[in-house]
Amino acid sequence: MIGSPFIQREHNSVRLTMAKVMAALIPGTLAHAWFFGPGIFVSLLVCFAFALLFEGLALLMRGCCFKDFIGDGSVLVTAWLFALSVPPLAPWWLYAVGILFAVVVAKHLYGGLGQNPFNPAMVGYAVLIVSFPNYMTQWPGPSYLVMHLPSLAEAFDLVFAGQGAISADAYTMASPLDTVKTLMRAGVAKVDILANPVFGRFSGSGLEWVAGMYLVGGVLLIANRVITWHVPVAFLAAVAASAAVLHAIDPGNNMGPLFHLLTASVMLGAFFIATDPVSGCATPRGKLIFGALAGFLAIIIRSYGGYPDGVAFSILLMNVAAPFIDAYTQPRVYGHAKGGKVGR
Amino acid sequence: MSPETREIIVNGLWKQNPGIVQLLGLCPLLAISNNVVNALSLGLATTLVMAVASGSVAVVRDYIPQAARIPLFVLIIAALVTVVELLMHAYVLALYVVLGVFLPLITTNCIVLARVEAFASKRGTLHSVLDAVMMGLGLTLVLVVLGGLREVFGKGTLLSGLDLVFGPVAKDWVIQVVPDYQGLLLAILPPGAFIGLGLIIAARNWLEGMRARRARVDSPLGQTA
Amino acid sequence: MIEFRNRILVTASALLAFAMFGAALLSGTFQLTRPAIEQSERAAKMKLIAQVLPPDGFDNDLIRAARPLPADPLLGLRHPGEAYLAMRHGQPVAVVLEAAAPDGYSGEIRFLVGIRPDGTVAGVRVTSHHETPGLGDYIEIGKSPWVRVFDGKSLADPQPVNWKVRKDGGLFDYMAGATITPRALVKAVRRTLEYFQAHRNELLATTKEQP
Amino acid sequence: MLSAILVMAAIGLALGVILGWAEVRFKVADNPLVDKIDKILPQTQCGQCGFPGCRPYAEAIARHEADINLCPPGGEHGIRQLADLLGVEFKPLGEGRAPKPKSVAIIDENLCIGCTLCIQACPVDAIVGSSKQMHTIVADVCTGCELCLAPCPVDCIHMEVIHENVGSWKWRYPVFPIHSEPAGTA
Amino acid sequence: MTQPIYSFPGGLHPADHKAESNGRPIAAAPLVPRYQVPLRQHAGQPAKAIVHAGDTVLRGQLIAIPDGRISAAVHAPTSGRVVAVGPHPVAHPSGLADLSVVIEADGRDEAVAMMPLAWRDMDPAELREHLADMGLVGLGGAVFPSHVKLAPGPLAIDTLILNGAECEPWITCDDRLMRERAAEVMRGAEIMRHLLGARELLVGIEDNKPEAVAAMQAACAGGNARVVVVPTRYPSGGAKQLVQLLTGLEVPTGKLSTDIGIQVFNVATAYALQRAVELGEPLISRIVTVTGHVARPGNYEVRLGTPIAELIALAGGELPGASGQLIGGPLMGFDLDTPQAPVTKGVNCIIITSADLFPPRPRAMPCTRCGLCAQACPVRLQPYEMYLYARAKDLDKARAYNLADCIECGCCSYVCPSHIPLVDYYRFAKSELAAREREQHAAELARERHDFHSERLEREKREKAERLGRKASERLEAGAVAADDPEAARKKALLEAAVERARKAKEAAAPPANTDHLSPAQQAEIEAIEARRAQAGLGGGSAPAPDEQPDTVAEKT
Repeated sequence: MIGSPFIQREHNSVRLTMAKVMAALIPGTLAHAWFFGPGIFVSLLVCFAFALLFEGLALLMRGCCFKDFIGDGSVLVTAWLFALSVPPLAPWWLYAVGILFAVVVAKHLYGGLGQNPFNPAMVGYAVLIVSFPNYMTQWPGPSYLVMHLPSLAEAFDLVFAGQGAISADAYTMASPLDTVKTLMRAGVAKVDILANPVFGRFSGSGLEWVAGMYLVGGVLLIANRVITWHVPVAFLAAVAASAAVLHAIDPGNNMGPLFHLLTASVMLGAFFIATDPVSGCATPRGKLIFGALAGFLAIIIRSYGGYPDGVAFSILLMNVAAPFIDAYTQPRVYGHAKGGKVGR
Repeated sequence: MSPETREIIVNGLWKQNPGIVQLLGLCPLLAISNNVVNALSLGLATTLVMAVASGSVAVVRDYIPQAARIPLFVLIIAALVTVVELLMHAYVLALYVVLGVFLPLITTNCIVLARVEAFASKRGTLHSVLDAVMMGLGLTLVLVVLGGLREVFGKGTLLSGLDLVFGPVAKDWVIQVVPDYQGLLLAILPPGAFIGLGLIIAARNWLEGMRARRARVDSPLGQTA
Repeated sequence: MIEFRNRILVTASALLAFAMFGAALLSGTFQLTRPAIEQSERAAKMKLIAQVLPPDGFDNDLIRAARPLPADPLLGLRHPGEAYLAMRHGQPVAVVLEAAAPDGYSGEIRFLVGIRPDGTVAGVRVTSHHETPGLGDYIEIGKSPWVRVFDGKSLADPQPVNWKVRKDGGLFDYMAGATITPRALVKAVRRTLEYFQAHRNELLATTKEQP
Repeated sequence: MLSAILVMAAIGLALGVILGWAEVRFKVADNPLVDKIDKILPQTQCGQCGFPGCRPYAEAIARHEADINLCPPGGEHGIRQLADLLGVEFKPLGEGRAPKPKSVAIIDENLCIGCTLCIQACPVDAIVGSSKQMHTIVADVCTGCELCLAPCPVDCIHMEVIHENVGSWKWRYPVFPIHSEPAGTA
Repeated sequence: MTQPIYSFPGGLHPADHKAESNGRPIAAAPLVPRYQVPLRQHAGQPAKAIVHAGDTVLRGQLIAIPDGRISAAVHAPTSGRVVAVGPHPVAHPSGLADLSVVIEADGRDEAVAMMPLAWRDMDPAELREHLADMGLVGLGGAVFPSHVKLAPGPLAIDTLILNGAECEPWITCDDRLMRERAAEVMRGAEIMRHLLGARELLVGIEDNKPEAVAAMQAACAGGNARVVVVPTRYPSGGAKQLVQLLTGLEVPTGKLSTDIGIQVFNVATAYALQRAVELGEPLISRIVTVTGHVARPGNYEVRLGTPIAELIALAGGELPGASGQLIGGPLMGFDLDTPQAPVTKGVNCIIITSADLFPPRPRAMPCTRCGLCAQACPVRLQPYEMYLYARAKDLDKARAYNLADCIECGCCSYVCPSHIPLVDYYRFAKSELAAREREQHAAELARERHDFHSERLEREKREKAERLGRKASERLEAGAVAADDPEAARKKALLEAAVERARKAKEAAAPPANTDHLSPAQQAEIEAIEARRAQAGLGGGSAPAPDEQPDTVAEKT
């Protein structure tokens, strides 16, 4: 028997929330396609297909509510975020391995929807960058900088038939973060590095627009009350502050805050990944701490770590700490003392 | 086989498996399981130390004063480990280099001390040796499975590095499981050890759970739970 | 009080006895295995050095022929290393130098270079590095044969301007991904050759071995 | 070689003296664990565990002589608490022990002959009455241990299960009504 | 009129559905032939019936007296004959029957003599004495006995708050009451102020009831009470939330509002108090909203004990497609098991449900910790954490997340996108914890009694031993003076006495049975009998079949 309340908020479901998140991802995805070619649609499609396949298989194996869960949309959000995090035009099996780890290992082995301690998309990304770093660093360059950006049909070929048809050199470029990391290690002066055409006005050429579109989508999410402002604001503020401090200490070897803020992964992380309620913090103060530490770690890993980007690792690291932070940031409950006004 | 003997064997290999049930000795388990050969070598070295340590403790157990129990056990184990280390250094140098610090670390492997303390110091010599060997083999089993998994997924081979034990002849014994394999590097790297061990533990729990469920359905009280 | 003293005595003597027995056991094993350990250590080192030597072989005791190598910046060494001179029929066939590339992606890459008297490389083997797995670790011979690109190269072939990775306009191939690692190694091998050129005579001097 | 043995011997001797002294000096005597265990037990004093009362059972558990799953009135929750306290694995109630519904003893007042045997048997003095007088059970204090049933010569005592009423009713663990799915997806 | 300057966190704005029932004036319900008056209509101990089947009663006659301090009297709703005192269906979430007095109305509706009180001239203590037997309880839903709340606590009451917020959707009984009988309500409130000695009197009303606000403001005009209009937001009508809204203060956890000098009463309680004091009429009726999927939704003044089915009929009956009834509002009420249950003091609203008005809750999905529940919680709890532990039956953990502070308002369940019935888990955990506490208490009691019992046995044994020992030594002193060593002799005597005692105890423990000390012949005969019995299928003699029981008993005695 189920008791009161006997009414529920209308138009309110997990599926709807997921749909809103996906809607907010559209601007960023379109911007990505505009600058880096339609390859992103192919990888997105491939990721969706594998995600639904693995989700379905996992649900069937677990023997629980296949019909209820297959349509909840959570796996599509995971697949979408994953597809935006990995280079498009990589071989299909790369996406399969990433999605396998994201959906089966990171999500269903821990109990499925709502039970995963780590953000599944980021687990998939981390597995790939650690296992196949060479594929994961081959990003297509902006259309106006590379020789030939594959069309939709060529993208299909690349993903499914391998790289025979068109040479990777024709469309790939070192990503801005990669360039920064490699050249700075090699001792090239910062001015010379920034002369590289992959840099735009503030950050990566083209990528700064994608980042901006993620920002637009994220603001829409906040306006729609799908997420609260705490995590993104804390995350971005911490990224800016940490980058500013490092830049102030050693301007020759560190990029400024604006460069870091306007990288696509920072914006995607701030609004779509660090805000994942399942694996993040839930108390208001906890969200602030979570976001701030994740942003700080992202910059630290970017600057001193072995891989060019650190957003995924920083968020995964903070995922581990989230329950702990939550436990220590419980809001003061009505009628409980401690700073609050209780009684006369 | 007496029921007691059988229980010791089952406990060591499955029920109380040190690697995936008691979760003891994880440090070498995780560090040295990146391929089958390393895993097997460390597992057997540990088993050897365990057998001799348990046996000798069981022999002298009546003469060990209560307060000096742990220091004495550690003394015996440390001495044995050092002997094994010296021997390996002398005769299988390549393996000795690969196993590195984890060889002397057998001394601090909890499972060795745990079996000495929990079993050998209270039971007869033969049973103690059997228990130690079974526990050691249980650990070796987990190590080999984990090493095999990591090697196959990480490199697509099995038994690579066999030449470290048997000399260059053994280079041809390496089994290429998947030809032209890309290599899931994660499996070879340290995180792969954790994920692999987790999966093995999960698999064991799943098996046990299935067995328990089947037992429950068979019992008259079935279906209620 | 008697009881008290007895307890202490029993504990202490048990520990004493076991400690003495253990120490004796270890000392004995140590004495027994020492020659075997020394021998296998030497064999292992020989095996590594032999990899960078010309295949036609040598007939002297390399380890005993080792001579100190200063921490020269050209070699990239932070501490003095060693050079091994291989000879056949009293003639030097190659010299093996320890060297390091200090500017790898994640720190120092140490390697051995075998150089023939004519200045060509007989072989390069990386002995230790910290490069990112999957990106920079193909310099290990166990992971990839890439490091063989140095075989037969010398300061004259290719020309010094071409002692670079392809990306920087040189002749050396590299594998997809980061270029820092091969770049560092190419540079370091070239410098080692320069060092050899500068110190050729002393390195190849077949001074009679000390009695 | 000799030096190695001597060094080890000296260390062994020194440590041995320290250990022996510490053993005598820091002996732990009392066992506060018994109280903690006793606090978890339901105090029905029914003896179903095979010990004459809750405290003796607690002492046996503390001495590792008795298992933690022998107390039916304590139920699963009790075993769980004991397992937590002692840091051991939870195990279901022992063989042949099943928790009974909570009940209270009732004396059939027409049959009672006033022999006082049940009064002596009751571990919590829940039965009032005196020789040759009819006895009554104070229901509020009765723990339902059934120890009074056996001694009664006329079998005038029976157990009555305490049923739930509006006052003692508990909200149930939520069970979802199945709207959409017919079967097979439980 | 100053606006409230305070607020509480969280809360909801559900569709209020007040218009359905607040358009019509309160209608008096006619008499029905049969009334069932439950003895438990209030918080605390049920009342004790003082009438029996066959008694005749008059309207307002006391039929059950309070049992203990936290309890309330029950009165006959009309004149008639008591036909039964026994379990009857009641409006309770459990659906269990409860002890009720069933009265068959005689239709004359004769009343007992009622005594109006000139309260302004009376001492509060004296007035309270009169009130104790009037059966007054809080009519907002908590049904806590009013005479307890009207007694002064350790702290002087500074502020008296009249709760007219009525924040739950659908319910309009307080709205109509304030519109139509504002003066009486305010007079009741004045009596309360008199009893409590409160300085300030505030009336909190939500701003979706402008007519009620106007009426109450008119009734307050000239007096020193103040109507405070609060924004419409559920659950502003929760006592603690209203206190927070009007004063900005929080009631400390585990304490009452009186601990901070504030007392809160529902407007309907004030009205009932006014009737009890100024008319001398005990609580025998109340205003009930009947609304939802029913022909004529509205408010009815109903005698307590009226079967709910009769009341629904009065409101024109259920419309086709009705699926059940809710008691109370949709957020905190409960599903009624049977409309045969009567209206009681706590029943403020009956909602006839239909699938359109109350669509079934969709299947629950797993919690995604989205945090909407925490944002909606008016007491700033973390509902998803409590749910997690309550669901896992880890009640101690759930308690550590302040489960006890949950007011079960239902906001979290309302907003949950996973449609998890969160409050059900809390209710389960809370009642389980309460039961556990009761058990713990019983165990403490049993331990004490057992310790005492053991000690008594010990003492008796010791005293007996001493007695025997004394006797032995007396004998010793009298008889064997010549013994060499009196100490040894005494010890020996004690020993003998102890052995004797043990022998006796053994005998006492194993009373001689008629099967002891038998001759071989007798033994053989018994065995033959046993064999015959076994053949007859009666089983071994040691386990007599039940029908043999009397025989065995006879043998023993």
